[in-house]
Amino acid sequence: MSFFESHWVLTVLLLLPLAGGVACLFAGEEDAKHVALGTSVVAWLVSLPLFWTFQQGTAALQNFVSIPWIGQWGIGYTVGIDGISLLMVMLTTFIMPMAILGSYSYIKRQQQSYYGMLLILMSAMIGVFIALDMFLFFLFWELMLIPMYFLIGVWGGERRIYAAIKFFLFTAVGSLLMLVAIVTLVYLYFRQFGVLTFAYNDLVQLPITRSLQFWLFAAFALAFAIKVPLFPFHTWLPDAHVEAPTAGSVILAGVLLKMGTYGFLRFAMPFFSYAATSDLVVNTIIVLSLIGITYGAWVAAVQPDAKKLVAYTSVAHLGFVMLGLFALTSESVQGGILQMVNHGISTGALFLLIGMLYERRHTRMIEDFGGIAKVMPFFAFAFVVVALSSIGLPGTNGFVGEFLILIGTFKTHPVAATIAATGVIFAAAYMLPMVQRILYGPVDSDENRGLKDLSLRERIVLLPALVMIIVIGVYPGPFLARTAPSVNALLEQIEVRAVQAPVEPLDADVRFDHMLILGLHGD
Amino acid sequence: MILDFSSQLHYFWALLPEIVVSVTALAVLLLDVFQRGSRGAPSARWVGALAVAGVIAAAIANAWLLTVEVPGQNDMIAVDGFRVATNFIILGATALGLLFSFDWLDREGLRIGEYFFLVLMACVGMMMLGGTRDLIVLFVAVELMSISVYVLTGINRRDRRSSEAALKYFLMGAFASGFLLYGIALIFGAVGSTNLSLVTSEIVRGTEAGNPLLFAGVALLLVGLGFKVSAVPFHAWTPDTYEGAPTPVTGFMAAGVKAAGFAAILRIVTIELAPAEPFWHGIVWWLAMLTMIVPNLIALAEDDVKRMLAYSSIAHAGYLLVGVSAGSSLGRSAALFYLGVYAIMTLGAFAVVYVVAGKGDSRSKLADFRGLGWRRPLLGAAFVVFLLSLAGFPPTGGFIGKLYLLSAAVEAGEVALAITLVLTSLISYYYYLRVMWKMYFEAASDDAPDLDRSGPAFRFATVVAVVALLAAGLFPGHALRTVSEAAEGLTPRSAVVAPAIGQTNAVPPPTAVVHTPADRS
Amino acid sequence: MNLDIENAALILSAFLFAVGTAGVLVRRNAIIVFMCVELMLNAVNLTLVVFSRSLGLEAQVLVFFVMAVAAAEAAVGLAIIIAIFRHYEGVDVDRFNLLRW
Amino acid sequence: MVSLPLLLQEAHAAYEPILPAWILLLPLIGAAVNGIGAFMWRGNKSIPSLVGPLAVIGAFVIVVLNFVAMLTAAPHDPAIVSMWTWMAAGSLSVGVDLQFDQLSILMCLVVTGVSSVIHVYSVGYMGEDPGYSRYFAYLNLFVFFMLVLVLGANFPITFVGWEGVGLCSYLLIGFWYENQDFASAGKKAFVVNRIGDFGFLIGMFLIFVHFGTLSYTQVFAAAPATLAYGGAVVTVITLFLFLGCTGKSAQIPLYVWLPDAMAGPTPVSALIHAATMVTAGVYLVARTSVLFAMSPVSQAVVAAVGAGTALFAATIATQQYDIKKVLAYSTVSQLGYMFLAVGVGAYTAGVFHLMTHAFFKALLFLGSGAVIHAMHHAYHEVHSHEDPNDMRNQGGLRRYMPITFTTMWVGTLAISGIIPFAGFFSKDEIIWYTGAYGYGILWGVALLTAMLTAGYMTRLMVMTFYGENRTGENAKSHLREVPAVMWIPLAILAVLSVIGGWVNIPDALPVLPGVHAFHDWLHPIFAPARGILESHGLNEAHASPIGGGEAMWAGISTVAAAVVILLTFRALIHRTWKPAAESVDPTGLAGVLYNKWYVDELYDRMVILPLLALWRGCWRIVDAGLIDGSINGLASSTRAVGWIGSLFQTGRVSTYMFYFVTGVLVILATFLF
Repeated sequence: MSFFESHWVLTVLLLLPLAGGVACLFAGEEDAKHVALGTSVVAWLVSLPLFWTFQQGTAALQNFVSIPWIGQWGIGYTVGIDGISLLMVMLTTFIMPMAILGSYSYIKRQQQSYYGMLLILMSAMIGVFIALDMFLFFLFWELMLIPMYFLIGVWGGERRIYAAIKFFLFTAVGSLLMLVAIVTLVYLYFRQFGVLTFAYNDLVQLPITRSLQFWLFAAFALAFAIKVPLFPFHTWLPDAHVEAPTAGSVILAGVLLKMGTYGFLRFAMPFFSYAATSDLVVNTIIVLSLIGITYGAWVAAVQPDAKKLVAYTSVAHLGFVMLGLFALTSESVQGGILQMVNHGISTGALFLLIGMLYERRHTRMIEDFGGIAKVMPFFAFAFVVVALSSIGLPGTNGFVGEFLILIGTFKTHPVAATIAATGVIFAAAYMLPMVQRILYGPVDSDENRGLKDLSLRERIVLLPALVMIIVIGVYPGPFLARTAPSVNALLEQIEVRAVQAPVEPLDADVRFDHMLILGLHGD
Repeated sequence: MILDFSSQLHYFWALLPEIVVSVTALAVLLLDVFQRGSRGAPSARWVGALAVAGVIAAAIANAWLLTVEVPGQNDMIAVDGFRVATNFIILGATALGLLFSFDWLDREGLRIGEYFFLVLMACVGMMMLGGTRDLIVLFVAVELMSISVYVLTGINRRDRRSSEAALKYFLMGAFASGFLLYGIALIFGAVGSTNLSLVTSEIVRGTEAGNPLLFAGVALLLVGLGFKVSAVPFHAWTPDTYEGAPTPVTGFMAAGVKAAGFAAILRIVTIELAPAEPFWHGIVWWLAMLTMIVPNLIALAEDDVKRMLAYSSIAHAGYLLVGVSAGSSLGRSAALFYLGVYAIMTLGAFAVVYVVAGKGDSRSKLADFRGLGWRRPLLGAAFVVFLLSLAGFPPTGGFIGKLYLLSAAVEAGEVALAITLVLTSLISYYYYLRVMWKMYFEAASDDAPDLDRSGPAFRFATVVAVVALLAAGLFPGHALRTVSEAAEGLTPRSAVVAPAIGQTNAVPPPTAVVHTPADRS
Repeated sequence: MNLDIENAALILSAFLFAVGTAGVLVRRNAIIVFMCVELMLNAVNLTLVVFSRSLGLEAQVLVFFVMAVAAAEAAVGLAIIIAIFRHYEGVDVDRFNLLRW
Repeated sequence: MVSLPLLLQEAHAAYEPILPAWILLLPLIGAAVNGIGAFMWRGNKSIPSLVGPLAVIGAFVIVVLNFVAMLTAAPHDPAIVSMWTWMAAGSLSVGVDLQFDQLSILMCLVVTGVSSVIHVYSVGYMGEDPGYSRYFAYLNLFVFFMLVLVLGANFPITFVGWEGVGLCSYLLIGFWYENQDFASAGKKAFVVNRIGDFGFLIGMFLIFVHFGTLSYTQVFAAAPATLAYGGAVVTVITLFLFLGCTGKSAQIPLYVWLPDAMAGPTPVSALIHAATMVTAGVYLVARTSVLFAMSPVSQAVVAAVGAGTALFAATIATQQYDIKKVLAYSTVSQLGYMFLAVGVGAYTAGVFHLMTHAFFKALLFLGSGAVIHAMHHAYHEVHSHEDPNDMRNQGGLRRYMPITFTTMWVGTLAISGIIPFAGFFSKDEIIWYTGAYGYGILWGVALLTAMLTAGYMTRLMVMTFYGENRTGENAKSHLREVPAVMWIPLAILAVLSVIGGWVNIPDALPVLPGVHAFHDWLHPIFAPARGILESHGLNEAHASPIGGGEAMWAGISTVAAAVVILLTFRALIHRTWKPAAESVDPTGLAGVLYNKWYVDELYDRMVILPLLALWRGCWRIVDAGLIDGSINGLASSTRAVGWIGSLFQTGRVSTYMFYFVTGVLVILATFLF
């Protein structure tokens, strides 16, 4: 087993999809998808042993590799995983084969580029989750925009260009300001310790003046909040989801959104513990999460477009995750992480299902369907299971996540948790009508009457998601056990560092951060 | 070799790269005349090759400069890492510009020796501009460069737009030269010397503090140089000229002239005039702000890619001015790095534009780029790399460059500039992305003419440019070390590998000359 | 500051420079605009000559360079103006606005 | 398998649950097999017919074994079977634990017993349905979740069953999903239940925050010491839990889904919406009796809501024509009784009524199912699309369906509380304790409701079985008694409806022997709660609010019911109804009752429509208008600024030089100022 504990695994996970992506670009039009599927499955197989070889009971970073890269700036190729990133990486490698196999018949033109982009995107996503160097992280963070931009723009729907640009610019707003904050962090560190470094493990030790923490936190938080997306930064999401090709939506919902929450947990909160645990920030984010939960559900409930409906449910679900993270209890944070995985699986599967309908009928409007259960029983079965998971029925994965989030949040913010719990009502109120209007009722149009039930390939695509929905719902122990030490260590660290955060700059001679704040107000 | 300028010959060695280029230029002109005779036929292909060879030879000479040792510097031309670095950038830009232009010259029937000659002469001017330590040399270099470029702009006499662009550029350029010259005169009047080292020591002595002559001189000098790098509000000529000029010339102008102009600004303002910082900092700060904001906004409204790239090039001047405004050696090295990257990406971008624009340079509207990515996948991919780099997106050199500039701004406490830099970059994303969406998301119109196949020189240059940009984005270590050493103003031999950027404020540069680093703290 | 001969000459040259600038701004004929630029250059020359009285001969060296450069500029400039005259049948700078926006 | 004697030889030793996992696994396996069958062998009816009922009967057998084992074992604490850790994070640790005690085993008996009967019945009832296998999959799954509900040893596990049965209810109500109304009814049930579940969740969270655990035994043991009697905390906890109960057990204000739930197949109505699932709320209150006992306010609320619902639903039931609707409102009403019982502190009485109600209401529903089956068959033969459920289309059926008719009378008498049928004992106990514990008004309500119950049930019997047949001339000839597979279950339930009450006979009644088996059995469960209540002044008055002892009032109520039955019978027996197609809807008070007090319409207007408007507003105004509008506005205004800026690029050199000079002058001016 030590074979898989070795250091090469993460690097292989990073490079393999990249190589596969390049291979796709040069493969034949019809071969590209097989190359892509093969690559993603191999990547998944490579990642799979990580789950078992992962050392439980320790918060230490594992499979850690650090190689100097741009020495002058203290930038290194530093990667490693803890329990949190482990799940995220697993999620990515799990989702990708589904997304690729799900595209087999959906994508009919420029296949090489399509699958190439998907794999490059995969590489970037894995990179985001394993990077432990701020430069490397930012590199992947930005890199992932480009393939997604093309995926939406080239293979998307009617308003794909608007959606692609909107997606790109929204995300870029935040990330550019985050870049400024990263650079500032690096120089703050340099001023205090005389060393230039972008390494996460170094920067996370940096004491930052309380007042400055808020500015820097805001810059990080904006980037992540847009990605999450937190209300009111969410409007890119419905557009991007609706216009993206199925695989794009699956990846957007399944993995990309998690980068925001992951970013909060991994970077924004430990870096700026004082700000992140201050009443101002916690209350603001909790209120925004609550709005996301309720408002997202409300808006979802009145959508005529199935894909858009699901997109809005993401706003609600990610609201739960954010609530969990900022409730700052072990239960809620772990629930939040688990919910990130759950949402990836459930919503990814929902998008796949809607994509399968779209392939058959070329419409996503709910009213165009009806009685599908009669003609597509397996589809109906899968759809109902996934929908139930999405509304958090006990026994499915969605419940475990939401329950932990809510119960943890209730410990620190009972009112917020109570409001959030109304989300369980709204979830039923948006999901079941859609289920009813698509699946139930008489089959009243000829197009629907002739629909074929899911093919073997489509069943294979969905099967892993269905299995995981139940497995996590019934036996989430292995997942929680892996995140627990990391989460507890993280929370402890945040707590300790929040108290230690200096009120004034440590070194009286260095007024650097004062200068920075002054610099914000012009010259 | 030790250059102490005890003998006149030392000046020859010190100017070796410039001399190599000049000689090549003359040789190109003469040989071309002889080879063509009186017929109006195009030049033989080897003429162009000779020009490139001359540039390469100059680059070798330039590399040799790294080995010389200069004990003291009190001369008109600098022999230091900074000059070597800028020379490399300018020579690289010239070589790429030449390689990119071969196809175009053939297409437009303009393969004539004068073209190569003018490019090379402009190159000489640029190189001198990067190495000048004397205001007289500065003036002469600026004019040598400018006059050559005026002619290059109008070289396609049959094209009305080319002529108009040349006239506008010429009139404005001459006008700006007047201000530059007046600034030189006023500085001379204030400190009594045109030698920048002496100017510096005068200022350091403090006698000239608050002197209105000096302030006006520095201001007008900045205006003159600001014109060359098209800083807002002295930029207005740029879009028109860039649009009207033959596209490869535009690329060369955008890359070379700007690089040379910034080389001069960086050397004169942030090194030689560092003690006069209170005089110029405010000006540069505002120039940087305006130059970032204005062109980025206007570019949003452009539907001509060439003109849009012109605005983009103005915007990049703004980013570079952030490095200047930081006034530190970090800012200097950042700007230097960015200049190198900028030269490559902007040349590449304009080169793609002329391929698409077709004969007569007429089809450079956004709509003409529709479907390019699928019609010419490799060209399209190269263009994407150039555009992403211009936008400052990883993993390209443009990203590292912007990060570097950001670092400089943050280190200097210029957070407002840093934030403006990123926000204006954000705006710029839109128009760069728009080109990409035309290229990939929309189908070519049915009447779109076939694009010319690119020649080997063009392909080679494209590959070099793309590889260079990606290398600068992924493995910038070596380049970063080079520019940070260069920005220290170190003489090549005594160069010590700086442990890290940013520490320079603590470590005084080990040169004999007074190079007070612009430490703002 | 006493109004000695140096200052008077400096003020005169500044005035000339301003006149040249104004000429550039208000005139429309390309050749006259260019002549105004020449006037500006010569105003600077005058400045330099004045400074050279007290500050050294470098300035006069510069004057010669300026004259040489101005000559070169004139040559190139007139050629460009001729070229554009062929296209537009005129030299009114405001008519040359094919390139705008 | 372990043989029975072997199991019983350890009598009076500590009780060990026997094959606990199999109780759950058998129905689950059944559900899985039938579920796969729904896809793989759709036409095959024999496998579901075998697997479906056998899975449940098997579970029933194991439950019986356990019951016997428990019966013979020494007194003991609840036996907890831990299977695996479900959720563990921070201080929270929830195990998949099953609790075997007197209450849960009793519930298991009722659930698996009634389920077994109904599964068998379903083989006949659903025999013609194309979704046969799917039906049994759902039904088995329901049994599984119901068992999880009652066996859960902590709140979250109970909640799993709680929502799981809701899911099955949703699936089964919408079983004939091609009918939009049926599908909507399922959705309504789910959503309304979710409102209740919200309360359950919050209650759980509060418990966790105050107790640090969610395990029943730990919470109940710690409750008296942890929470103050009558304090706000325990009141809030119990009220939230009760909100969950009102959803699941269809009490005011969340009862509205249950009548609509009759859209499902009738055996489903019998099993889920009468006998088992809807009593989960009562079970939960009984299970958490310790907490409820600590909050007088909550107790009162439970009792009041129960009594109110009982009366309210009974009034509606008097004017319904759909045979299942009558029974549905009757169920709501009877559930109200149960809440009244647990609300006043008569927990055992509540559970007792839960059990007897399961028998007779399942019987009534299955009987109505038999009627509908016959009617449907008849209409089907003549290709008529009349409503087989409408009692106005029935009448005189006793001639065609004697067994059904007889058993239905048993059920009617049982529900009306006629001695010696099961309902008499349980209902009498509730009414008596309500009065005896001092809830005077509620006592009156309960009595009144009892009489209404007798009335509408008699009306049902008369309209269905007496008088002239109104089915139609052609269809009439196709009416016939249901097959044995359906009437045997009726018979079994009829027997239970008679003798089911005999496990608990009050001492006070003359003639009859006092039997306390039921009370004694549940005593360990409710002793703590009773202890709390009694230590805070709850005392049996041994007399009603207006005098008279238990025997007297039991007599009065049974006589009153009998009188009502007789009077109603007399009044209606000669009345004639027109078939549904020809009749007009009632008006006046009858109309209000017929239209269920217009509560659905009220909810529509006051809640659903405003909410939808709000949601649309959020989408159109806030999302598309405010947020996207301002972002797109920002984008387009940026572009507009760019466009305006581009206008300064006039193409004229003189303009450019003007900018240039302006720039120079501004720079020079900065030095001056």
